[in-house]
Parts: sequence; structure tokens; C-alpha cells
Amino acid sequence: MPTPSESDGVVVLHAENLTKSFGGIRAVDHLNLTLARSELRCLIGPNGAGKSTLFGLLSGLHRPDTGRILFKGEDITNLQPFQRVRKGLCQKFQTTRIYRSLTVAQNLLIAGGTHTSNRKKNEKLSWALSTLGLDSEHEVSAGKLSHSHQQWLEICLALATEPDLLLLDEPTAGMTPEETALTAQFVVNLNRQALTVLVVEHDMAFVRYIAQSVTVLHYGRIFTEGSLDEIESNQEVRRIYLGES
Amino acid sequence: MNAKQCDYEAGSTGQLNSNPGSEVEHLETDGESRRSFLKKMIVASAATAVTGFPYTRAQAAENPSIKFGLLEDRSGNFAIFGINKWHGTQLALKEINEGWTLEGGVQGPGGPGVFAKVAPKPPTENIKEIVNRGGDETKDDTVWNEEDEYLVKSGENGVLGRQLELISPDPESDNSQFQSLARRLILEDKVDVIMAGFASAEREAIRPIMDQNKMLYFYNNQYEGGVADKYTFCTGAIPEQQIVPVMQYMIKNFGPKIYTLAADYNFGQLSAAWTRAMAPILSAEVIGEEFIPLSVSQFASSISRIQEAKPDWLMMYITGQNHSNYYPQADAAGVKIPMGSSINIAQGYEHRRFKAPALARFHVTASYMEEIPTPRNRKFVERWRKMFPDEPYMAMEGHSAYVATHLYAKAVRLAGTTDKETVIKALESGIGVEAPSGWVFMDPATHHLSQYIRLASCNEQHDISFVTEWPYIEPWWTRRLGVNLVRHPESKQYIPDEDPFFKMFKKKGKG
Amino acid sequence: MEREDKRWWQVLNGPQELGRGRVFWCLFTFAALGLLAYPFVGSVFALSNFANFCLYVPMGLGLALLWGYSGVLSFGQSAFFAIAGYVYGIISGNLLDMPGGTLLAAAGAIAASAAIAAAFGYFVFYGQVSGWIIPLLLLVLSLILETFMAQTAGYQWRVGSVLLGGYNGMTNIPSLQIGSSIFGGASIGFYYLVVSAMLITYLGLRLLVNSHYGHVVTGIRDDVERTRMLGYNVNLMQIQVFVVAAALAGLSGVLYVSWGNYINPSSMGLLPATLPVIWTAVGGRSSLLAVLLSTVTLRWLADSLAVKGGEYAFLIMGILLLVTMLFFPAGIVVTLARHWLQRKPERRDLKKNRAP
Amino acid sequence: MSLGYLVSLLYQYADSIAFLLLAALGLMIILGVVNVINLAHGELIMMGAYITTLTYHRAHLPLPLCMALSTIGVGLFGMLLERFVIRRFYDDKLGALVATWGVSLILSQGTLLVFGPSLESVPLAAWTFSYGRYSFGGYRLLLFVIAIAIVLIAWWVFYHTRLGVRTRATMQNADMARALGVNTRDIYLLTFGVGSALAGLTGALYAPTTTIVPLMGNQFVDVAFITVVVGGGANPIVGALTSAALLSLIATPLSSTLGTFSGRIGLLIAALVVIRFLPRGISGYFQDIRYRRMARGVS
Repeated sequence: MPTPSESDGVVVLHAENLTKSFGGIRAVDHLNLTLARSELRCLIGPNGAGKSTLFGLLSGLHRPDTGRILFKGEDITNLQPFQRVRKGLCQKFQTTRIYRSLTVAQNLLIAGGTHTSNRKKNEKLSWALSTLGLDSEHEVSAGKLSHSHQQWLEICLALATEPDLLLLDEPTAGMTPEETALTAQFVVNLNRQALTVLVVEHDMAFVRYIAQSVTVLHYGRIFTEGSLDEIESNQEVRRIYLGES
Repeated sequence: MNAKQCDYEAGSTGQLNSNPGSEVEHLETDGESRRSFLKKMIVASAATAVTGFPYTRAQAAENPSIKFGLLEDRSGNFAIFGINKWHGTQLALKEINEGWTLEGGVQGPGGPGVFAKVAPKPPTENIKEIVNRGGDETKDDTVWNEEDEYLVKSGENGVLGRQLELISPDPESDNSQFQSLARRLILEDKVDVIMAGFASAEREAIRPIMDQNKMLYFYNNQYEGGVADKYTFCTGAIPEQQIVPVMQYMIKNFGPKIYTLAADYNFGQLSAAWTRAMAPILSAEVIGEEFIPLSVSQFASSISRIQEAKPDWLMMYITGQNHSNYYPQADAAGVKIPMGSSINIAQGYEHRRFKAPALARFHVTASYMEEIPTPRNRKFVERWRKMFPDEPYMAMEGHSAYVATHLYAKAVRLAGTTDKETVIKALESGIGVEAPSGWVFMDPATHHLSQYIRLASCNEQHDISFVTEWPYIEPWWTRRLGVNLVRHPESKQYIPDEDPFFKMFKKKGKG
Repeated sequence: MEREDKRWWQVLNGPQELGRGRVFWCLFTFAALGLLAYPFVGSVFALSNFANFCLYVPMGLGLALLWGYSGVLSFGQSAFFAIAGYVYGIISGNLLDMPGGTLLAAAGAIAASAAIAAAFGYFVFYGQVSGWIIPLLLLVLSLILETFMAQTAGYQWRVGSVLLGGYNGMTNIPSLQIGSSIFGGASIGFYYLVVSAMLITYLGLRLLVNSHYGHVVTGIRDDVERTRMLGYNVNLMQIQVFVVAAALAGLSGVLYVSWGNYINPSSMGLLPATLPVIWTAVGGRSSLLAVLLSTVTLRWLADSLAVKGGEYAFLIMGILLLVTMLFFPAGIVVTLARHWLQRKPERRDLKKNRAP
Repeated sequence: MSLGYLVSLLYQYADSIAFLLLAALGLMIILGVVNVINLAHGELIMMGAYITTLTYHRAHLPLPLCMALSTIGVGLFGMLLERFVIRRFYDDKLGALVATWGVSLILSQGTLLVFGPSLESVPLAAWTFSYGRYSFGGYRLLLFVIAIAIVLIAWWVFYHTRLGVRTRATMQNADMARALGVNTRDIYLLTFGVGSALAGLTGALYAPTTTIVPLMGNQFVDVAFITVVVGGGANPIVGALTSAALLSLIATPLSSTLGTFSGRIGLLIAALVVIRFLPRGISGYFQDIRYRRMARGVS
């Protein structure tokens, strides 16, 4: 069991009073969220709790109806998604989004954008590629990779943008237990390299493996926050999330 | 064009204009060459009389054919007109190759008519005088004593013992296709003459290429007039032959208040300018005019504007398949105003395509229509239908193409060669033929035909009757501007804005 | 320095285009030399005609970049082609006596096409309209321009000393002139001009699509959101690509008026608007080389059909287009090339040149 | 401005709405449901006019029957087109655009080769009535009535039949509809058939008022495209009606006072302006408003 890395208490992300409605349904409802540097946070909640919408708001795919988002102390509420990425906030989508018709190398070439202008080596990325075994698949068309490798490739694409905060939306969906474990280990190790990570995940095994702190979302609001043990022992959470009465 | 390019282009031997500095010498050369044409013609006919057909036929087998380039649209927007013209040329070529020709020939300096002298001085008289002189209508058949037989034996199969070979790619109503095919005909097929184009845009696209390559070019189409080009001969009717006569008739019979409905492009705008300028001379007034973009096909608002203006008659310069929808729509809306025009019906046979009475009360001045009731035209129609039984209608432009082809053959026979400069001289020698429509004469100064014009009127049953006719209207307008291609070769298209008289009647604005 | 050269070569030989490796470049050089040597054997007409086919290649390649690589279909390339033709005619007609006037006119014409594309692109790409609207809107825009230009007959429509000419078109446009040599439609100089424009455009675009920028453009085609979420200003890049494609169409327009000395509004009509799309689709929009080949071949085919088949030309073009879209959705040249490459084992030198 | 002028303006307005509606409705329904732009739409209209004209002249059937035959014939042709061409392009919209362009070239040029450059048109009973100095065509008003009736029928089918519910479900989310047991393939096939049948009907209705030539479809498609772009595909029926009404409102006074050219340009500029501010067209804008109102209802 890895020990949680120390967060130094500096706030990386601070969202306050976020609200977003779609077609009459309030997906995110006056939500407040704060992430400290080097924190590894898990976001859980039943279907429709607003997890993906929250991610969309943070990455800039959606504009909030109310509220604001501060990233590294800067108000990014009105920034375009690409501007947020350049500031160091990158997302892996829920459904795998990679360039299927291009090779792995081309995928990485695109991701290693010009905005990360310093020519020095992206050590996190090369570490990630070798850890995940993608470096031997450079010339393979991304669409032909196995499912787990596609998921990993997308994480690597995000890493190629040299983020300070990584948003992972269900990184282990559809993986075998072995692959899930490998992914979990990878995420934890990534976090140890001083990268703030926010994960949405259903797989409780995965959550149990990595989580330092867990936030439970319900009907677009934060239901409760705490360590995994606290959450798991919380009867209310069991009721709404695990369906136990 | 650059000198380098000229090296590739078909050179010419008839350098008659090698010394443009001296006018006198120039004229002498002119006269000399014309005399030699006449002589050649006499010699040629004598030879035919003596030796008869076997000789020429044997010669035809050895001699290379005369290459006849034709670019008419057989697909695309203008196919409906182009196919008709294509057929007209084919018919004429078949006749020429089988030993027939249209009666006629050089009429001596001047030919019939007041201005039809070779190299005349441009008239400087008052335009009203010319208008009056240009358009004396007549129904007296005795003035022009027409023979029934106008297609006569030429004495040889083909021309100069050579068959005419048709080379006719399809330019598909596409201007750039016209350009590349024109170059192909000139540079690759090395044709001796090119006849090409329906729309004025098509003509303007290839005319510079014809000039660069000194290629003899026939444009066989009714159009807005004004082309003055040494290498171009126009055999279609032009505004002075159509607009002025139809206006005279309409004003006399229906009244002086005119409303013009014109297509919003060169032909429509220039024709409308003619109407505006001629109206005061003919004591009439244009009380409204509207220009319709070519893509418009719905006319509810135009119809209401016309009804509001209450004109005595309508001057129609609308063209193309979209615009012809006006007629059924106006008819359905109960518009019963008489109409005059220079193109509709004669060109696009709307009276056959639309059910009666959409085109009732329509009047058009035409150089030809299938319905012309003369015996000679019936024979022409018979020959055409025999060759092309499915032809929906024999329109004005098909006839122009037919006449132009015969005219060219006649000029080549006269010149004794297919050399372009010499054939141009022959065409400028005052040459005329008995066309199915009547006598036509190539005006040397302007390279346009003096035409036999009839005014066709369409009744409730869409039957055509010819209410009046002008047996000989000359192309006087560009001559009025000083155009004389025999003396001053040039290459441009004049527009009415360049005539000080027309400038007085400029369009005030749109709408 | 040597290292730089090698990388430049690597980019040119990159994976974003058919035809890589030593054999391909040998063939390519051979073909290019053949084109350069053609004037020594071809007739004047053959040269002029071939130049006429090739002058459309930049427009076709521009559309390949726009549609095949960045995923934006355009029915408006012919409008940019015609705009450049008109602007060239206006400027060169007014600068007849100025040395280098035609070059200035060419630059102005291409700039005008690019500027109009930039303005249009700003509206469309920042408005984030759906994909199918852009081609329709461009078609509508072409038709506006055609309607407008068709009614500009007469003296009141004139820029400086040049008449716009209405539906009959603008006539007597001077050919391009550099120093004392004039690049008229039937000259060897024009042939070389067109062939070099074609080859330079091809190689330039090949460099572009294999560069990092080109990869990102392809990324936009495959997944707009993903690319945006990798930190790229997708809208701006789409505009840039759109402008490049318009400028290339403009280049073709300038070459066209230099060849024919004439332009008229029907160049912006419905049919010319779709021709570049046909060339691009039939060859294979995902490969520049395929589009280059299909543009020249289809121009040649259209010409031969006009000469021989007459009225069947459009029918055959339509059938060709439909069959291609049904059975070779990636394009005929691309499908055949892939088929051929798959059967062949991958070459060693290809592996050496893979992207970093 | 007299009362007669106003009546005339109203008549022109109705006439223009009818033209835009009939030209665009089929195209728009196909766009809304099948999500494909059919560039051969104009040729389908041409086909309708040809079938009407040919059956009228060669089979000597009464005109309304000829028109019904065109509607059915073109509808069936549309279904064949869907089955053998369009179906392959459901995941490649731009491909469908290009493929249907090929179809349109084949249809128009094939017609030219088979039937020649033009056909004699169908006669039209001249019902006219007049008001003041103006006289009007009754057939044009009939066209307006038919256009509105078609919209009403389409609306009823869309909102009050099982088929309509399934179609709407397919429009909203095809995967979900499939999961709920809707045969979306059949829905697409049927929709394409209906859209084509409407094109055929348009051709049949306008056959007595236009020239019967192979390229006659072009006069319909450019205005149809504008109407579709302005209307948007979110709700084809609302989109077509509002778009036709709006565009006619702009074009009619312009052509009536300043001339047809201004009306034309006005139409085109209106399309550009609408697309800038309502990228999903009028119906897309309405959809957004409705969602927003629903959102307010929840809170």
C-alpha cells in the first residue's frame, strides 16, 4: 500500500458556486471544490450525479451558469479550453478520444504541442510511455491498439501537454482487473512526481487502491468529503451510492 | 502577345496590310485583290462547265479536306440552342459536300442597299434619319422577287474539290472549355474556320484567342451588337435590325407607353439601353424598366409592378430557362398586355414549349422562324426534318448557323483558297446569298449581315403569323460610330455608352 | 547544418502522405524531369493544353488540405479562384505600363482571395456552425457573387480603366510578365511556370502536412474536442488552413486568367464550384499526390470527353463520382496505392525515417 | 399606397412563402431526421415535373392523377436512392453531400440525353381574379394553400402518430431509439422516401408554371439551400415554416419596391446574417429557448 504523498497545502484549483443546467436538469448545483498541489483526489457518485459535467466545467467545454474557477490563483472561468490547457490543466475524456487513424507516434507528436515551447525532455511522458509499454508501439495505428492501451495512450497525450492538474474521467472503464491494478499503480506513481490528479471512477477497487481523499457527488452537489474509510463507513453514502438502504 | 508565341501560331500568307502607313497603297492592294477574286470566280465556273463533275470528284479524293471547326453547346445550360445550331451546320455541310450551294455571290461594290458599299464613309447624319431609313416596313412581295429554288448545284462536291470535314467537340456551355477547345481546334486540328458560341460570354471568351491566332471566326447568333473585329463575322440579327422595327410596329399599333423587362446582364442591359434611346425618336416613352437576375424564376412581384405601371405594351428581353417561366406565370395572373421582343419565341420556341395562351399577343422581329410561309422555307424545313426528324423546332440561330456555313463555302470558292486572310477579303467583297429566310448580305465594313427581318405575331392558339416584314435592314449602328473593318482593322466590342446619342439616355438607376 | 537538412528531408518524407522512401523519390524526380523535358518533344498545343490541366492543381491541392487533412468541405474554391482572377484583371489592367505590374497584380489577387477567406472563416469558424453548413454557405456566397458580377455590364461598372464586363466577362486581361518575357497561354514559359507552381505547391504542402502543424490539423479533422483539449486554438488553425486553401485557389485563378486572358462570372457558378470537389474525392482526399494526379487526369478526361464523347461528358463525370464515393470512399488512387503497399513488405528505409 | 397595392403585396408574400416552403420542406425533413444534405434534391423536383408532363402528354391522364403519380414515383425513387446510396454514408455526412452531387449530375444529364433539351409544358386553367388594377392567378393561391396543408399534415404526423414519435426519437438519439426497439433503418428509409416524394410533388405542382428542361431543378435548389440554412435541421417543420415566412418577409417588399435584383441579394444576405447569430438556424434557436425555459421551470 503506497503512502499518500504530502500535499504542501498550496491551492491549485478552487471552484466556487458552480452551477450548470442542461435542458431543465441542473447537472451541477452551486458546487464548491478545492484541490491542493500534489493532491490525488477521487470523485465518485451515482450515475447522473454531475461528475462529467463538473469535468466539462473545469476543462472549459461547458460554460458555468454561475460561479467561478480559479486555477493557480488565476480566474480561468472565461478562458477557452485550449487556453486552460496552456495554463496546465488537461483532461482525459470519459470515452477514449485519441486519433485512431494516426500512429502512436503521430498522436504524441500532436499532443507535444508548440505551446510547451521549452525543448527539454518531458520526463513524465517518457517515464509513462516506458512504464505502460507504449514505447514499443510507436508505429502502430492508434485505433489498432488494445482497449487498455488506448486508454493509456490518452493519458499520455494529456501528459504530453505538461499539465499541473490532470483530470481523468473513468480511466479504467472496460479494463480487466489486472489492467485496472496496473493503471492504479501508474496513477499513484504519477501523483508522486508532484502532479495533481482528479479522478472520476466507478470501480471501487480502483478507488480503494489509489485514494487519499474522496469526494462524493450527488445531484450536482458535494454530498460529503473525506478519506475512503470515512466514506465507506458513511451510511448515507452507502444508501445513495451503493443502493443499500 | 509576345513574339515568342507568335512563332508557334498558325502563320498567314495574305499579308495585305503589310504597309499600314500608306492608305492609298492599301486601297490599291484592296482593289487589286478583289478584281482577282472576281476573275478567279469566273475562271472557276468556266472550268466547271468544261470539265464537269468527274474531274472534281477525282480531285476530291486526293485533296485534303477543309477542316471546319464548330463549337456549339450540346450539353449544359445552352444545349437547347446549341444542338439546333449544330444541326444547322451539319445540314449545310452535307449539302455543300453533296454539291449544292445557296444562290448568290458577289454583288459588286455596294450590293443592294444604300450603305452597302465596300469601305463606305461612316454616316454622320442624325440618328433619326438613319432609323427612319433603316426601317421601312413592307408587305409588297414584288420588291424582293423570290425564287422558289435557291439551293442550286455548285458544280462540285465540296469546295475547291475538297470535302468539308466537321470537327465539333462539345464545349458543354462552359467558357473555359470553349477556350481550351478553341486552342485545340486552332493549334492541334489546324482548322480553316471556326464557328462557335451561343452566349455572348462564350464569344468573348474565345475572341481574343481567335485574334491572337488570326483565325477566321463566325459567331452565328442574335446578340447585343457592337462587335467590330477583323477576324470575326457575325451572322445573327442585332439591335438595329430587331429592336427598332419591333418598337416602330408596337408603338404604332398599341401605344407609346413602354415597360421594359430585361435580364440583368449584358444583353438585357444593352438592349434596354437601345429601347430607352430609341423611344423618344419614335415618339414613345419608357415608363418603367426592371432587370431580372438570371437565376430568378418566380415573377409575382414583377407582375404586380407591371400592373401598377399600366404600360401599353411590354418590351421583353428576358432570357434563359428560368426567365421563360414568366410567360405561364403572367398568363395565370391574368396579364393581357401585348409584348414585343427581339429574342423570345424565335430563339427558344416558347410558343411550342408552353401551352396556349401563355404567349398570346407576343411580337418578335426575327431573322428566321420555322413558320415562315414562303415556298422556299417549306423546302428548307423539309430538308432539315429529313435529316433531323426529332428536331423540336428550327429556331433563328440554327438558321444563322446554316447560312453562315454556306456563306463560308461560297467565300472559299471565291477566294480559291482556304487561306484565312484571303477568305476574309472574299467575305469583305460584298457577298450575299439567298438564305431560306430571304436575301442576306455580308456588310464588308461591319462584318455583320444585312438581314431579311420579319415581325412574327403569336395568337391565342400560339399560331404564328407574319404581320409585316423589312426585307433589307443593314447593320448601321457600328458604322455610325466609324467602324470600317476594311480600312481600319480593330478588335473590340462597342457598347451604346460609347455613342454620344445613347449617352443622353443613360439608365438613372436600378429598379 | 547537415542535421537540419536531414530533418527537413525527414519531414518531407513524413507519414502524412502516400509515397515514401527512396523508390518513390526516384520516381518523383524522374517524373519531374519528364515534365521539364516535355517541351522538347510536345507540340505547342499539347503544352498549352497540358498547362491548362495543371493550372488547376494548386486549387485541387488546397481543397485536399482543407477537406482531406482538416475535414472542412468547401464548395467555394471556385469563388476564390474567380475573385483572384478578377482582382488580377483589375490591377494588371490598370498597371499596364508599369514594369512588374502583373506580378503586383498576382500578389494582390492572391491576397484578396486570402483576405476574403479570412473574413468568411472568422464568421464561420468562430461561430462554430455545424460541418454541413460551411459548404452550403460557401455555395450561396458564390451564387451571390455570380449574381452580382453578372449585372456589372456597362461603363458605370469600372475600376480605374478596367471594365468589369458583366456576364460577358472581363476581356483582354494581360498575361503574367516577368521582365521582358510574357507568360501567355501558348508559350513554353507559361508551361514551365505552371509546372513549377504545381510542383512547388505539392512539395510545400507535403512539408506542411508532415510538420507538427500539419499533424495538429489532421488531429482537428479526427477529433476537434481532443485537439482543443490538448491546448490548440482550433478555430484559429481552421481559419489559417482555410486561408491557405483560398490562396491556392487564387493562385490557380491567376494562372487561369494569364492562360486565357479572360474571366467571367460563370466561373463562380454551381458547376465550377463542384469540380474541385470531384477531383479531390475521386483521387482520394487524404493524399496530396492522389489529388494532384486525379486533377490532371480528370481535366484531361473532361477535355477528351468534350472532344469525343460530347454530351456524355457530364454523365460520365457523375457516374465516376458516384462510383468512387460508393466503392472507393477513400478515393481511387489512395485505395489502389494502399492495396499495393499492403502487399509489399515495409521497406527498411521507411523505418529509419519514422517520426521522433 | 393603395389598398390594391397592399392586397398585391400580400399575394406576392403568400406566393413567395409557398415557393420557399415547397422547395425546401423535403430537403429539410431529410436533413432533420436522416442528417444528410441531399444535393440531388433539385433533380428530384425535376423528376416530378417530368413524370407529370410525360404522363399528361403521353398517357393522357387527368392532371391531378399525373401529379399524384409523380409524388409516388419520386418517393419510391428516393427510397431506392436511400437503400443503395445514402445508406452507406450515415457516418460520413460530407461523403453523402458529394455522392448525391454525383446522382444529380447523372439525373440531369441522363434526362437531357433521353428526353432532349425540353418538353412541352402542361396547360394550366387560367383562374384569375382581380382587385383594383391588379389581377392574380388562382393557381398560385392554390399552391399556397397546398403548401400550408402539407406543413399541417407533416406536423400532425410528427406529433400525433406512433410513426412521428418514433421518428422524433430517432432524431433525438438514434442509438437510444434502437435500444428501445425502433427500427431506425426503416425510419431513415421512410423519411428519405417522404422527403423525395415532397420534392416530386413540388415538381409536379410547379410543372404547369415553368419550363420543362433537364436543369430546371436549379431554380429551386438555391432558394431551398438558403431556406434550409436559415431554418436549421433541429425541427424541420417549424424550421421550414418560420424560415420561409421570414425570408419572404425580407424578399417580398424588397423586390416589390426596389426590383427583383434587390430581393435576391436581400435573401442571400439575410441567410448570412442569420447563420452568424443563429448557427443552428431558427429551429435550433427555438430548441435552445425551449430548453432554457424548461430549465427555469425546474429551478
